[in-house]
Amino acid sequence: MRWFARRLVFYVFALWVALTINFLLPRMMPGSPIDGILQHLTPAQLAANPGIVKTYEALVGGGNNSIWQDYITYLSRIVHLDFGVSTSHYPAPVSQVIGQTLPYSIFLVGVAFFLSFLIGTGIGMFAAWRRGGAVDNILVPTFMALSAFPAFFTALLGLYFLGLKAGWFPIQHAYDNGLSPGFNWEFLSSAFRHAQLPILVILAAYTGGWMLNMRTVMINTIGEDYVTMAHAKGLSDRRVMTWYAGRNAILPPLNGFAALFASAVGGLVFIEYIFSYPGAGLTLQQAVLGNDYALAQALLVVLSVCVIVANLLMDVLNLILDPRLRTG
Amino acid sequence: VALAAALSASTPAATNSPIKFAAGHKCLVMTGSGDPTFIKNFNPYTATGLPSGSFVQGAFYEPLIVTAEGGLKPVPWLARSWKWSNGNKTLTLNLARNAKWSDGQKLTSSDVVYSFLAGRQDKLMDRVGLTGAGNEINSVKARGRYKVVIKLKAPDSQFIAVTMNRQFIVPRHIWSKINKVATFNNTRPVGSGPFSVISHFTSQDYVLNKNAHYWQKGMPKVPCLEYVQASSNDAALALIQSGQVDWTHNFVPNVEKAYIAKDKKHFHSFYATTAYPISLMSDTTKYPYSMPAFRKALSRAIDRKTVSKLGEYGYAPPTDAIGLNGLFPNWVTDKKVKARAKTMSAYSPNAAKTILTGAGFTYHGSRLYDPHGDAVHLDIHVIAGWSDWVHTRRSSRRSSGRSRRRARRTGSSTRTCPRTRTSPRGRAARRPATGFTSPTRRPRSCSTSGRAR
Amino acid sequence: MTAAAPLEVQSLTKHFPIGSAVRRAHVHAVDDVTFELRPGTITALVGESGSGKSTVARLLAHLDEPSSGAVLFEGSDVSHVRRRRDVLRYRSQVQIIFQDPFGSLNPVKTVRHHVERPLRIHRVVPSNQVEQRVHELLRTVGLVPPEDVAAKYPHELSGGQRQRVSIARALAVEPKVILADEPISMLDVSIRIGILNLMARLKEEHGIAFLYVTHDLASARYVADDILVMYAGQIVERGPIEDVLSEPLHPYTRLLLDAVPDPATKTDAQEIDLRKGDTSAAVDPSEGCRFRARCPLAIEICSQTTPQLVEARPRHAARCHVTAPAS
Amino acid sequence: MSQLDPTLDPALDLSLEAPRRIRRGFHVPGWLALLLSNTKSRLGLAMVGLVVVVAVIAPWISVADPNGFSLLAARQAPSWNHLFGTTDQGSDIFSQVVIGARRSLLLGFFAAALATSTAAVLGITAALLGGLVDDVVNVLINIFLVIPPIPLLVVMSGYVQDHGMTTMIVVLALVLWAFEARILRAQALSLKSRDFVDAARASGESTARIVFGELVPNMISRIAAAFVLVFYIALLVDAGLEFLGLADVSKTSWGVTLYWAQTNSTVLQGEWWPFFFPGAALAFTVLGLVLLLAGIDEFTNPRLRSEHKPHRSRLRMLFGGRLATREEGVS
Amino acid sequence: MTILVEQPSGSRRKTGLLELRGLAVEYGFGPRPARAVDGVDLALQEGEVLGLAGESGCGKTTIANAVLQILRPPARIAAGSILFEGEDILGKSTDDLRRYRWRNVSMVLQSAMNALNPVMRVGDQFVDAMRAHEKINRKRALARAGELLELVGIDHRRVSSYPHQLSGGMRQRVVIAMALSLEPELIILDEPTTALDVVVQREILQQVEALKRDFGFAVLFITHDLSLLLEFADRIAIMYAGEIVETAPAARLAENPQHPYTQGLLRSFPPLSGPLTPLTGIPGSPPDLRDPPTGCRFHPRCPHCLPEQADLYRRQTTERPTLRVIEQGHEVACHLVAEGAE
Ligand SMILES: Nc1ncnc2c1ncn2[C@@H]1O[C@H](COP(=O)(O)OP(=O)(O)OP(=O)(O)O)[C@@H](O)[C@H]1O
Ligand SMILES: Nc1ncnc2c1ncn2[C@@H]1O[C@H](COP(=O)(O)OP(=O)(O)OP(=O)(O)O)[C@@H](O)[C@H]1O
Ligand SMILES: [Mg+2]
Ligand SMILES: [Mg+2]
Repeated sequence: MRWFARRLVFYVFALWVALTINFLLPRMMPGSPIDGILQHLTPAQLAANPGIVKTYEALVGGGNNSIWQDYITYLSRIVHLDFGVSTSHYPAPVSQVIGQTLPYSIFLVGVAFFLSFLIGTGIGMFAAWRRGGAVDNILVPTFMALSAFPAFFTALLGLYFLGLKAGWFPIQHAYDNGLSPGFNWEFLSSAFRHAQLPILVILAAYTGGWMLNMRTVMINTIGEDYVTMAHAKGLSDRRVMTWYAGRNAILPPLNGFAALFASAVGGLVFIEYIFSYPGAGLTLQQAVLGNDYALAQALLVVLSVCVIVANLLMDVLNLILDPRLRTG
Repeated sequence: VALAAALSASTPAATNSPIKFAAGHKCLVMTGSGDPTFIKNFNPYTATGLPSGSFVQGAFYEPLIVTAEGGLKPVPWLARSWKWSNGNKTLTLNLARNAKWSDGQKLTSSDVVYSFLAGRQDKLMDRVGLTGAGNEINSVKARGRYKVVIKLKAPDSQFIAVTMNRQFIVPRHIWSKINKVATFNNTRPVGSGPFSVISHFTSQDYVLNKNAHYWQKGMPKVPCLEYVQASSNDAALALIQSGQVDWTHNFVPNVEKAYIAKDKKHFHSFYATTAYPISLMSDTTKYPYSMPAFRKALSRAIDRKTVSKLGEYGYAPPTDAIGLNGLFPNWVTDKKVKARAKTMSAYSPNAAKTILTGAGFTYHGSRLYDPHGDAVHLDIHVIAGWSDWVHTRRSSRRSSGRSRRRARRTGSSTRTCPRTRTSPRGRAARRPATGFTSPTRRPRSCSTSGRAR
Repeated sequence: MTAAAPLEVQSLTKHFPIGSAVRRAHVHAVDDVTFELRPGTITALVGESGSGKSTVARLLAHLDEPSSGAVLFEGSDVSHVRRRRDVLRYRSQVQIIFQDPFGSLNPVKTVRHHVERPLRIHRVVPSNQVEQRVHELLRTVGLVPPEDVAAKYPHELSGGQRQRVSIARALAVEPKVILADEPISMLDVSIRIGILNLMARLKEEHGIAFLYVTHDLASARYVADDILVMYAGQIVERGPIEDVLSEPLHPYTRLLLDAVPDPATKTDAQEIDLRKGDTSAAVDPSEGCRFRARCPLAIEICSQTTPQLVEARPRHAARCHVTAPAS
Repeated sequence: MSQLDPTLDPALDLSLEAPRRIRRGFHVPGWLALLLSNTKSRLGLAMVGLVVVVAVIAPWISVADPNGFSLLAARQAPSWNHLFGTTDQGSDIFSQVVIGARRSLLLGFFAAALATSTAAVLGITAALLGGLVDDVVNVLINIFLVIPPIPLLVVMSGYVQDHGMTTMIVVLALVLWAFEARILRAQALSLKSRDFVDAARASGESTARIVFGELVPNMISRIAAAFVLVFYIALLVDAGLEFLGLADVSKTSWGVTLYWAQTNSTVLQGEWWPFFFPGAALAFTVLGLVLLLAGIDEFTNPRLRSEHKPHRSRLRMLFGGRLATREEGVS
Repeated sequence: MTILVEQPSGSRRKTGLLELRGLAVEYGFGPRPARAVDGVDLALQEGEVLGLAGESGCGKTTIANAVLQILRPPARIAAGSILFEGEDILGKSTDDLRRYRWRNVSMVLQSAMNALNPVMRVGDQFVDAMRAHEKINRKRALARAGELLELVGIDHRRVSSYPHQLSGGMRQRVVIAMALSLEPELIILDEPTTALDVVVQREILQQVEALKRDFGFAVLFITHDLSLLLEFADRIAIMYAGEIVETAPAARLAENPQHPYTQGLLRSFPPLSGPLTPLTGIPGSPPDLRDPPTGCRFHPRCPHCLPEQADLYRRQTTERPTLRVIEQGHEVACHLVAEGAE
């Protein structure tokens, strides 16, 4: 448990650093983004939101306050989830825009990443178990090649061939027009249908990573004495593969989760953009192109938080899977 | 405006008749391009983008008189007739007597007066410059239930075409009770327009149903409007290609092949050549743009034909140097001026060279140096995602061939100088002209508008 | 040969913190250890795993810093010297050989590199003679022909050869003291004797003082003159090796001796009483004998006061209330 | 976008870094010989080599101006005149792709070089010094791993006005160094516990010499792996940013060609070539690098090697019989 | 895995519990595989403790793995047969093999410290082994695991511990208990104590002896510590470079070693008591098994292989010596000995 407590402390610290980086980022860059932001608002709009300039100044700098004052304001505003007003969604506050888009991204990346993890580790495990077998010789190179494809290229190919030419999948939006989000079958099935193609692309892009990871570790694990011992005990192959080799081999890839998940969150920007999927990634891209700095920065914070939370979940999973962490 | 290199303008709109897809579409389905996901806000005063931008303003709130772009005749709307008097300083408007708000109340002159003077209640509601320094309105008064009299401080030829076009009428009984307009989201709008009920709203589409109380008989002809979010031109094209969307007003590259060819019978497009031309605006206070010779040379160095073909897929013809003949074909009457406008827009690198060297510019090899001896750079900033614009920049890039130029993506805001923003149509107004700016400083004088896509 | 010990260790102590900042505990890896290494003598340091043998060697090699106590090199305390020049001077006199012949040589460097680096660092010989000196050293440790061996990479050598390279490296600086941390425990049985013989020869020929860390009593008896027995960070017995092995004073030494398989004394009924090992004896130890939990002779006083090293016989001391009581 | 983040398991056996030899006395760095003896890395090397060659000879096989436009030649499908077809503007895509290879390779290379050297110095020194330095570096690394790099880059590129190559290299290296530092630090930590580091210390080597003279040579393959990793991540990320329009879209590069393809809705117009060729070129290069990495991985971890007998004869043909083999080396 | 079986010619001799005939195991493919085990004949009677000693890399573990049929590529059995109770296990089906493992022969791996699955409770690993072979419910299996642990001197409550919560010696004992769980006829102990302290080693060996007395299993005891074997084994086989060079009862081997290699090994262990004489060990190092010396594999290191004795030298360097019985139960493969016996 001490291990877990240490992780928690680290995450809080990491969050703080991420916030600070986020705070410093616009201040380190040349130019003054505050002008960019203010130019998006009419004088009337500005007049209508007297506090807004302060929020923006705390966010990106450019005011007359000292950097420390800004920093305090910035942190206290973020604690209250006040990221200012989105200029591209005026007059909606940034938090509302994020609240509206983030669930889709979480859904997309959650499902896709979970699947890619299952499939990737499954294939990796099996390929290592049967070195030189069909899975090892066909699926492994295939997924490896697929993951070498830039995600946006795979997405374009998917859009062109599977979406447009074959017409198998809807090619944009998160659900059919005319439906309202809610927990009903019609909406959920539609949402799933719209997510299919993006999910396939994420699968193509990320399964290979898990797979190679798992395969490598599994090959090492198979050489471990406890696996030899399990064989010697006369256990069935399946049992040895899953409970002796697999259970142990899955731990290192889980620990590499952070980097992979963070990069998958990044991949969302491309995939959502190409499939016009109204998630955080697309919103981020549009916010940056539209100089909606407040929104862009808030999204960066929120995505970092997502990665941290995902890491935390993985740590819990790790804790469940690895007794050494629990009692060590 | 010294230099108006007319490139091309406005929006080629794709339409397909509702017939074919009537089965699938109950509503007329429309889309724009580069819309961010929708946020439920139907407050016309805080509107910058959809859904409460000009499109929805029109659906719920109507002006008194509508003047279309391109110098066309004003069309009576809520005001069925009007009369200037007192040396064109007094405007008397007669309102439609059957107009009603969608909650069933009558639309009367008090609503109109309220709308004009609402800026006094909240600055945000000022559509006519009432609270600004240049206020030209003396008074707005109701005379009876259906007559409104507006007194101006001085005659203004653009008052109907521009100011009136901007002023929509809102129900007094609703808005006068709003404390803080800025934070009012108006989620159940009460308006006089043809559509009044938001029957469906999500971040990616919404549906507006007919106003049962609409005052114009038999209108609107479609039962409902559905507006679908499209995050880019590309997304919009995909939507219209597949027939999911009936109408859009964004740029479609190569529309013949990309759209019409898919269903020649039902898919159509038009390009409003009567709109304001795309033009290069220079900040004439900045050297070397302050030199007429330099601007002249620039104009001659641009191959407008090619720009039109490549940048705009030939939708919009090249214009002359004045650039108003699409918009106001009859404005220029002097034959000599016409001829000169033509020459000045004729592509001729040699002529450009001559002009430049005549004005003290020099060439070292293929590089151009200004009279001060500095190398000339042109920074051209374009808006990412506005594909036609970006193209235009690209294809014009090489035509004068001698100066090294760098192009940058910018957001819509920074380096653009919109000089033409009076169009009532959303798209044109949101589309700032590309400005040539000096390499060093960006013009502070010009304001900005619009957003990137 | 002078009897002055080049290296003297006085009350050397090393504590390692373990656990978190909240529940901090200390392993008393080395606790109040005093001994000296004399020229031309091999001193064996034996003890069970984790008793602190390597830590002693590392402290002496100036790889770790002691928590307290002193390492006197030719009379001056060197345990805390920091200046690079001083450290270098010390290193040129005291060298260490590690247990793992695979790990102690850099796999990407040739034998020549390993042997010539100390020569160059300490400028033992002018640089034009380095090559020649390398060959001499290799010959000294029995690696012939030196020209061939010098160009080889560690993976091209057998374990025994690698250990000889390590010794050659240690010898390069012409040290007065060599600390050998289990130099043969990872070697094949058939080549261990060769290394031991080499150590014995170097001791004779160069008058080097060896610290021979091992857990193999038989090999210790074979080469060493003196022996130190460690248990849980403390020296529990000390003396000339024949004396200690033939008449051990401390019960732990006896236990060790009994446990070693010795074909010469094989008796079928040699069942010995083995109590459960108390592995945490060195973690924040309380007052009292650290061996008491396993000791067959333990009496009351053993859990009350820590016994001191007492010379019960000439030069033969033990830390036990029962067999070597303080007079 | 590191879709592939191969397990660089620090616990792997490193003793195999030992140099192989070619003939007597002539040493080839072990990793190069191994690189050539591994099927995957050989294929990868060949693929990357091809791209490099194309990039080098690009000016001679492309038209003068890859962005030149022509009304007559716009939107042409691939043909003998235009191998990869033309864009909406009539630019020759083949030329754009071959010229674009230059930018991609240069950028990837320098970003990787910068990131790798930062990571190597920080990671290895931290591991070796331990204590507070190590804690700080470690926390720093982990924090960089927690902030998703692409969103960070996207936001940064919103602020950065100058999207020149140098800026991009620095920015990419800044964001990506942690990937490598994590690997290298772990590696150095495991190496540090090896006795030879202590042995070097005991014989009086300075810290700097231990890092660069003893540790780094042992980590060459790891460093190479990390380098390759960042190389292709940088390629992908840079092309991605360009594709999103967050870069200088007047340059010639794969990402920019893709950007124009996307902006001009070529996909929807049924024109596959403007996005296919640059995308394929990118995928080809990345695949080559991935294979190279897999090869490096395989020879660093002997267990990963497939147990086929080496096709030595064919190799001989390829490399003129000068390939080092183990047997020749051990005398 | 390809299994090449060379049927032993001749009539079936009466076999003991386990008999290896001409066993050869190769590692790697291609033209020069390493023959880690080359033509090994070895027999083990019921209840016997057979020691197998030899330098590192001479093929001891490979033999053990071959007996249990848990060799993995690139290892393959190139020749020979392995008879267990007279039945060749090389021809067995996968299922039969599975049943044979652990029920008939169990094994304590060389690095038993790492032989336990780190993420499974100790008890569950017992249960796994038991349930793979017999119908027994989990509770009863756990109870039995507890009893077995008590047998090796570990608290039965430790069934719910994870391996990392046990010390090295405890883990070793857990594995030994596990090896006993199905009461097999033969237990292979592959260097069960190498990584342990002498005291712990002694403890474990005593326990094994006691258990052997109670259960009556046979032991194949593998080690490179000859002094240990002399004390512990009934009979000892000495291996060198993939071959058995000498087998003899323990006592006899200690007194009268015949093979120069055995003699050298015995000379490598300094005594703990008695007079100290300078020892020599064995000069040189073991050969590369991919390219073993011709003739007698030991000849490059053999003190009796001298070019001066030309005739003998020629035979030593070209002709492979075979195991010959020189006395009841004492076999040696050496040209010198053959010479002497004739
Ligand atoms: N760097 C360290 N941090 C914490 N504890 C340590 C460290 N080094 C050694 N110890 C502890 O100090 C004690 C003594 O260790 P040391 O390595 O000196 O034993 P040893 O007698 O050499 O054992 P072995 O025979 O296994 O080599 C052990 O309990 C060990 O766990
Ligand atoms: N997986 C493998 N691949 C190739 N060669 C191997 C493999 N495993 C073992 N060998 C070789 O087979 C030979 C015999 O190995 P084995 O493990 O049986 O030796 P051993 O006698 O048990 O040695 P040790 O005392 O070190 O355990 C060695 O030379 C070794 O190099
Ligand atoms: Mg030690
Ligand atoms: Mg073995």
